[in-house]
Amino acid sequence: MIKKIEAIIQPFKLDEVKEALRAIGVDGMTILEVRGHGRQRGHTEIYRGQEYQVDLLPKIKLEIVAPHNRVEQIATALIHAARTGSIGDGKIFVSDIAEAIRIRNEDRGEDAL
Amino acid sequence: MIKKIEAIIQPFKLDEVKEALRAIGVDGMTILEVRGHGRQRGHTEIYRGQEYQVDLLPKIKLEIVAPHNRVEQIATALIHAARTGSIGDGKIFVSDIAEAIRIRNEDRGEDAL
Amino acid sequence: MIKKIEAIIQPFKLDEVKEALRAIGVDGMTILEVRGHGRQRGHTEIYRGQEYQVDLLPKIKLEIVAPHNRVEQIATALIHAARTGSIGDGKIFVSDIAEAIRIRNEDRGEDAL
Amino acid sequence: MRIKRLRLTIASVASLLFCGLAAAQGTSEAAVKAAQSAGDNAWMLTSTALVLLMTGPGLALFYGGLVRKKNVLGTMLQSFVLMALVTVLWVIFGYSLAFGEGLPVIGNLRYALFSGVGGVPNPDYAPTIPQQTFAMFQLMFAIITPALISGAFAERMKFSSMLLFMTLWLTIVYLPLAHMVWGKAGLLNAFSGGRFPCLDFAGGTVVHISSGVSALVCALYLGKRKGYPSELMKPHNLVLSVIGACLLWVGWFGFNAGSALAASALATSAFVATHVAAAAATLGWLVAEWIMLGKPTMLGAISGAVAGLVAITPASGFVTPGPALLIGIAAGVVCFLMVSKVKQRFGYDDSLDAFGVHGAGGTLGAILTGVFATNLVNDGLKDSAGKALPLGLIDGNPMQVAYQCIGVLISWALAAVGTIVILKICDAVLGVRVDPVHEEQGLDLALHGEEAYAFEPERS
Amino acid sequence: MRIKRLRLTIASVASLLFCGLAAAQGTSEAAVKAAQSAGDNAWMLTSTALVLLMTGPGLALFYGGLVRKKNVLGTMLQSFVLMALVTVLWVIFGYSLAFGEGLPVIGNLRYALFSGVGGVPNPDYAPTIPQQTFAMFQLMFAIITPALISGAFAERMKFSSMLLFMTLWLTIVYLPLAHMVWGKAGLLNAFSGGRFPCLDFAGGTVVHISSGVSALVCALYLGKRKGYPSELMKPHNLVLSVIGACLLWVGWFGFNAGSALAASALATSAFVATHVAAAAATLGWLVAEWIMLGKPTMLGAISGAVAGLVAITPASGFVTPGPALLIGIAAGVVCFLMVSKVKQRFGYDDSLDAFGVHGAGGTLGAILTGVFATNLVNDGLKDSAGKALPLGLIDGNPMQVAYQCIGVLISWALAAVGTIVILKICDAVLGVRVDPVHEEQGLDLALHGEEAYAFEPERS
Amino acid sequence: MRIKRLRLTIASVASLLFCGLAAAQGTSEAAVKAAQSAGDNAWMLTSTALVLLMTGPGLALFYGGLVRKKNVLGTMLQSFVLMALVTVLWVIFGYSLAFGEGLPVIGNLRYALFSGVGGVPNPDYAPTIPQQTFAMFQLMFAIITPALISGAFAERMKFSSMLLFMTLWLTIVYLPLAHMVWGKAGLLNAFSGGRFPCLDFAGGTVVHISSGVSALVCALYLGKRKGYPSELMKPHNLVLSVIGACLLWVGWFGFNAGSALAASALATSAFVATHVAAAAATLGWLVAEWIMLGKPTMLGAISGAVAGLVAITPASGFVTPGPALLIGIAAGVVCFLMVSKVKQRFGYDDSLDAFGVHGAGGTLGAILTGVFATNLVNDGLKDSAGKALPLGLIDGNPMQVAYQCIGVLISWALAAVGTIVILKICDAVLGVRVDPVHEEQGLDLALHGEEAYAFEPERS
Ligand SMILES: Nc1ncnc2c1ncn2[C@@H]1O[C@H](COP(=O)(O)OP(=O)(O)O)[C@@H](O)[C@H]1O
Ligand SMILES: Nc1ncnc2c1ncn2[C@@H]1O[C@H](COP(=O)(O)OP(=O)(O)O)[C@@H](O)[C@H]1O
Ligand SMILES: Nc1ncnc2c1ncn2[C@@H]1O[C@H](COP(=O)(O)OP(=O)(O)O)[C@@H](O)[C@H]1O
Repeated sequence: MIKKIEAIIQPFKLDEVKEALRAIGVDGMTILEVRGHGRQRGHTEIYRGQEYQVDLLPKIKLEIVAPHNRVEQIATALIHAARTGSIGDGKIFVSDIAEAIRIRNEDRGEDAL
Repeated sequence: MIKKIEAIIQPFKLDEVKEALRAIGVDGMTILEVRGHGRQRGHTEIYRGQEYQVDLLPKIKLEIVAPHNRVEQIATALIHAARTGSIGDGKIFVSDIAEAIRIRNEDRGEDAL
Repeated sequence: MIKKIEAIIQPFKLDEVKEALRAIGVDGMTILEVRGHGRQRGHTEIYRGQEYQVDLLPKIKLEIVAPHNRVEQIATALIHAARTGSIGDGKIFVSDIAEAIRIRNEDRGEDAL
Repeated sequence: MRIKRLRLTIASVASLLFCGLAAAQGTSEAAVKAAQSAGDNAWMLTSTALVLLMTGPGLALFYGGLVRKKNVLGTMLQSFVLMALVTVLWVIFGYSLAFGEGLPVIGNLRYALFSGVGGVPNPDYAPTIPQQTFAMFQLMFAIITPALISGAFAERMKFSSMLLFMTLWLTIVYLPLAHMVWGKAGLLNAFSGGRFPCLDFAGGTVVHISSGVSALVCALYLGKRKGYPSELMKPHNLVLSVIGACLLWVGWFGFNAGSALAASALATSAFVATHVAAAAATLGWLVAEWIMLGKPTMLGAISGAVAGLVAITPASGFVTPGPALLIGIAAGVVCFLMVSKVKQRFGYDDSLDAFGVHGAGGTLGAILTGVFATNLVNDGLKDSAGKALPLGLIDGNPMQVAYQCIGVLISWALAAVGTIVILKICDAVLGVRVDPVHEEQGLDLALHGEEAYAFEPERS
Repeated sequence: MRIKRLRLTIASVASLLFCGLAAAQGTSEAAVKAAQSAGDNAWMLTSTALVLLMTGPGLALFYGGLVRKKNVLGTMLQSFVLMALVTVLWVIFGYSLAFGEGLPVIGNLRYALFSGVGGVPNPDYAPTIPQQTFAMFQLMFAIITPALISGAFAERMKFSSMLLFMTLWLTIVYLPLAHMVWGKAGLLNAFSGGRFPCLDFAGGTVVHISSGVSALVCALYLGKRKGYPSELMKPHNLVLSVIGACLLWVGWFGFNAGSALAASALATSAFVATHVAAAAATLGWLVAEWIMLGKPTMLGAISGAVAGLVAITPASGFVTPGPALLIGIAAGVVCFLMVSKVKQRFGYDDSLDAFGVHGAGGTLGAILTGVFATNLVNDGLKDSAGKALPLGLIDGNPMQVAYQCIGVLISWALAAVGTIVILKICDAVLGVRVDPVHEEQGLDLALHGEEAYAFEPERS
Repeated sequence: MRIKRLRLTIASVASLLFCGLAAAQGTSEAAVKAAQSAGDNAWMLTSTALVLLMTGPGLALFYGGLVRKKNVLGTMLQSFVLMALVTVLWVIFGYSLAFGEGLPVIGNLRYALFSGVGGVPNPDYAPTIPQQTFAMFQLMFAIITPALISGAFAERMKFSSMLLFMTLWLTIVYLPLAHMVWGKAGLLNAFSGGRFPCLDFAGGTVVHISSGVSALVCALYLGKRKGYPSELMKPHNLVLSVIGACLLWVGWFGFNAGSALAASALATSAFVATHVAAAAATLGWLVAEWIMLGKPTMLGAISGAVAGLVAITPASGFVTPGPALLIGIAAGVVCFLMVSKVKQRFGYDDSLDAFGVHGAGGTLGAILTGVFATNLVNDGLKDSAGKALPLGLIDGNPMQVAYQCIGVLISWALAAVGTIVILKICDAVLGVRVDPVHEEQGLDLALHGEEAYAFEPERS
């Protein structure tokens, strides 16, 4: 069975996370720039003498599709690399993938990853 | 059981939708800038005396992971806040999440949301 | 049953892919600009006399929600339009959608697509 | 007999010498005039180019960076199209109504279509440069002034209506005011026997009060932008605004020092005052921010610079560096309070702070000019004995402050009344405000069918 | 005896006075010359700087904003590198071949390596300024002209090949044409006894027709960009193009008014014509668009301004404001039709409309110069009696239109033939078109290993 | 008796003529002086504006484009605020300490608060223009020099600390050096009997070595940016840097040609040398890159141009075009090696290469000035008999190279020692480096509460 791991992390943790994943042999991933909204208070900006609270914070979303038996290992690596311990570190969501295909050669299933 | 709600909405509805969700106590969400293609005719642009139909329209995609028992409530709130009644209002897609983890403290499941 | 097809493709293939999908009557889709990391070696950039390997490559991600009976057809169309035969062509991931709603009129299920 | 011949000899020699002398003088005097004209014309052509640079790209960038992404082209086009529209109006009748002799409040049409405006200097205004140079220099002022107003109704005014508004505003507000303050025998022209002798070297009243006050009226008449103030509408690209501000600063040397209409020591003096005031105002605004908000901002720095440049404009040709410094600091602090406190307090949507900076700064500067103007810098006003008259309060001429206030009041009144009338006309004819759907979509797409920044998936 | 002494006295006094007078005249004349030179040199150095500003950043931004994101650096570098390349070629042989006396069609090498080009004026061209000033001013023309061509082959030409192309083009097309039109005893030089006396004040033929026609040839020879016209290739950042257009407008004052080679009334007159034509053309293009498409665009406004500036270039030193207005309007409308209708009709990929604007506008302006030129503005051509000769049709000299057409034809022919030959050479030696993969990837990464805008995940 | 009357007649006629002559001469001489002043002042005011343009927006853009997105405003503000801060310091005491007579190493306070600095020329420096013009022109140099340093500590220095640093640096490093090299009776002033007669026309030592060397010290003292060099920190927007480089190039005409302090043939000569060197250096850097990396880059082209402009600065008023070309090529290649090899080798984080370009280029130029300076270009140094003295090695004055080296050493020493002392003070008082969290977050948000580019979901 194949799983999709979606991780929302702090942007400045991207390099460390990539490192950690490479370390455990995970190379394939897709990265998205997103905006997050949650417990974390945004920073304040100043405009024309007023202070504003920004409630959409830049985050990075990683999508990694992997065999289910690797999920825990990947999650652990992600958590350790991405954690600062303070609010806003982000989340990991795991879901099922019914099918995976490599466009180049139509490999399917785990071979496609 | 945990669900993921993906909603594609009109960009200018973002603030209203955020409000509506906050109103029902939904705070955590991830926001993406996307381009949509569908029934809605794009606007026309002019370049060098020619008119062009733009077929990729800016949209906002919201991802909200929530307990399944809140999904209907969230969907309803979304629909009411995001609707203008005209083509292009967008869609809501619901899918299953197998696991959720909070990076900061490794809370799992619904606690992680 | 409804499925979600996520396809990561080369950006310059976007137009061809859109064409191919329109050809088989698939109009609704959502497009994201993403960065990909995988087997494909990135291009090299020069800065201050040094060469750097870029390991995050621009990619386009397509999300198409469709009835399961159309998935194979869509995947095939995608593959043929997106393939160049060289590393980096991308992947297709298929997953289940539990519910789909059209915001405009609250159509549900396949009617919403 | 011999003696006679002798006398003749002497006479002839003498006359001969006189002729030679006279001739020589003749030629050299013409040549000297030409050389003087070359030097002054060189500076004035440069100044004219610098003042155009203030509008395009200067102001277009300053304003363009402050609006939201969806309105940047519509905003820049407002400045750009005025470079075209005002030029044509100026040649046809504008210059003449402003600078043709006529009534104290408006000029006549003797220069319509630039007839009689050629290479020969007009001694009433600039005796050493071609009148055409003077006319072009003044044109650039007539371009930027209405463009400044556009900051107040940014992101929500119809383009067509804007064109009509500006045409009427130039005719009804700008030209009369320019004539009163700078025109021959103008009502407020201190140097041409005006009834109320005001000092306005480079346009505190004509340019900044007129545009700033009209801006406020526009902001009030058009109403707030959809979502203001609940939604934060912050600058989409401050880098553009910084470029714009820098070009405004540099261009302002042409604006103020060019107003000496010659490459003279007075031009240099105005240059110094301008630069010093801009610098002081920048620091003034930054410090005020730093104290009140804990952080100095880039937007504050550039806004401060502009505020200082605005305030020194009427004074630039009359004050020494010290007072220029004071005027600058005052402008920086006052304008900061205007845009950060007063605007919030009254809640009008002066979107890009055209009133807060130009209206307030211009008024402040006009009055302080009456305080600090001195004939040590500018001895243009002489008594019958040719002695330079005292100018401002510190020169021992307290009345000047009163005259300055009169000038300010007349400018405020003309701008306010004129603008409200014009807005009502435009509203009746074309409607002034874009339809809400268009406002939502953005002016660029809705009115011009364009996007400033193309969506183009990146590729490697 | 006494009388003798008396005579002596008279004589001595007289001579004494003569000397004094002479001496005095001597000094003062030299001093006046120096003063005249200072004024003119001040303006010409400023103009030279302004014309360089037109290429960098002006044209680089105008073109850079119009291309797709992946090609912006490659496009800007084409303009920038020409600032370097042409300068070196100009010093070595360019200036000499253009302005050294020689044959009617090409100069000689007397000024090679700037030998004999120093602080002393060259009376054949500019009697009041250092010849080096003249040589630098002309250099800036030689820089922007080839840079204009690059708009036609944007996004698809090899950088190496571009360098070779430009080196040859400067030598084979630009220098001969510049010599014919402006060089001493040039074939088309109306002011130096040319066989076909053409009027081209600032480069309608030399700069705009030559670059515009060569641009068309390049567009045809290189072929369309991959995906053109099916794919919409719209400007990736119009704000950059607006900045560029404004700097072109401002810089053009140096280009046209500077072509008076002195800070004279003629310079002012050219300044006026230039500005008025730019304004009129902006309105002309906008109105045409508005009527035909229902919307006025920002790209239309800036394109119109450039079209007007192009068309007035040859006429700027010969026409009064009225005709300048007409030329501007005509240019705005004609060039709009060229880029929106004619180009589509024939389907060539003149990517940034170098031909549509410079080729068409330059030709239009060159011919209209023959119609509207008048000795009221420019009395440079005199008959034996020193009376100013009629210039254009409206002066009662219909022949001039014919001469203008001859000049246009020669320019078109030289540009077309020269360019095709050069392209064949470049193609044979280096190949002119980038490999399709590189075109897909974009010139920035493929040829220069750079991206204009870094991907950098935002962080808070 | 009659004879007597005759004598009288003669006398009277004579005297009469003398008076006439004298008077005439009198007036015309004053008029000629005025005309000369107009021409020179026109150029110097323009040059002053051009040099300000170099800092804002020139340098602000050049540096702003090279940093990461999160630091662009903080970086631009450093340049912008110096336009304000230095101006105020300059008026209060800066100009006086630099140009007031005094000791060989520092000026006195006679001109403090600009007292005695007015419209009258200061014959010690610029006999034909108002002293205020000279003071403003020099001010613009005092603004850009510290601004150049900021390239070395970009993205990591506290704003408050930067202000203190710059205030002290101007006082302790810049003013003494400027006085030594350009001040009356300065230690290194070749034209005013300096102990070590150095040639520095426009600031190779005063501006570029001082800023470049101080930059290196800052880079070493502050240490590397978090993540350097492992993380690639590439320019976030090279288009901005290209605009900046072009404006630097154009502004440099004011910088170098303006240093002739008149619109003279010398100004033109400096203009030529400046432009030629910039062009040659651009090609030099591009070719070096092309050979060593296989690709010419946009960043390389603009860096090369700046390197050439830096290196020619001290030589610009002393060399002919040929040597200017050589200096340019040398600068392009040397600076390329500095930033691509030397920096990597030693691993210091001179973030925007202020040392690699200004320190290295300035030193190279200062020494080569001693080689190529010639009295054919500049005859300012005369012997008792009024014969122009030989200047550089090629003039047969080998000693000059030695003097240049002395000047270079003194500049290096003063800059290095002064900067280290100042840094220690700033560190003790305020701390120089931002807290790591702020560095991570970016200066724009952390120090100024702003983002350059707003996040704004696009809408259609
Ligand atoms: N329920 C949710 N659904 C989707 N994304 C979420 C949800 N909750 C949080 N996120 C994402 O995770 C990021 C971090 O969450 P936040 O509550 O701020 O801190 P923490 O992860 O420490 O609880 C948010 O910015 C948002 O992008
Ligand atoms: N089948 C689909 N799969 C994924 N996204 C879709 C699909 N259909 C529509 N969308 C998204 O929803 C947006 C709105 O859909 P559209 O058909 O234009 O209007 P409506 O939602 O009113 O039917 C589209 O722009 C696209 O982003
Ligand atoms: N395991 C994965 N999970 C998510 N995305 C992936 C994964 N592997 C590859 N991708 C995406 O697919 C793109 C292409 O993959 P790559 O390995 O480079 O070539 P190929 O698809 O030919 O194997 C990557 O750039 C990345 O965006």
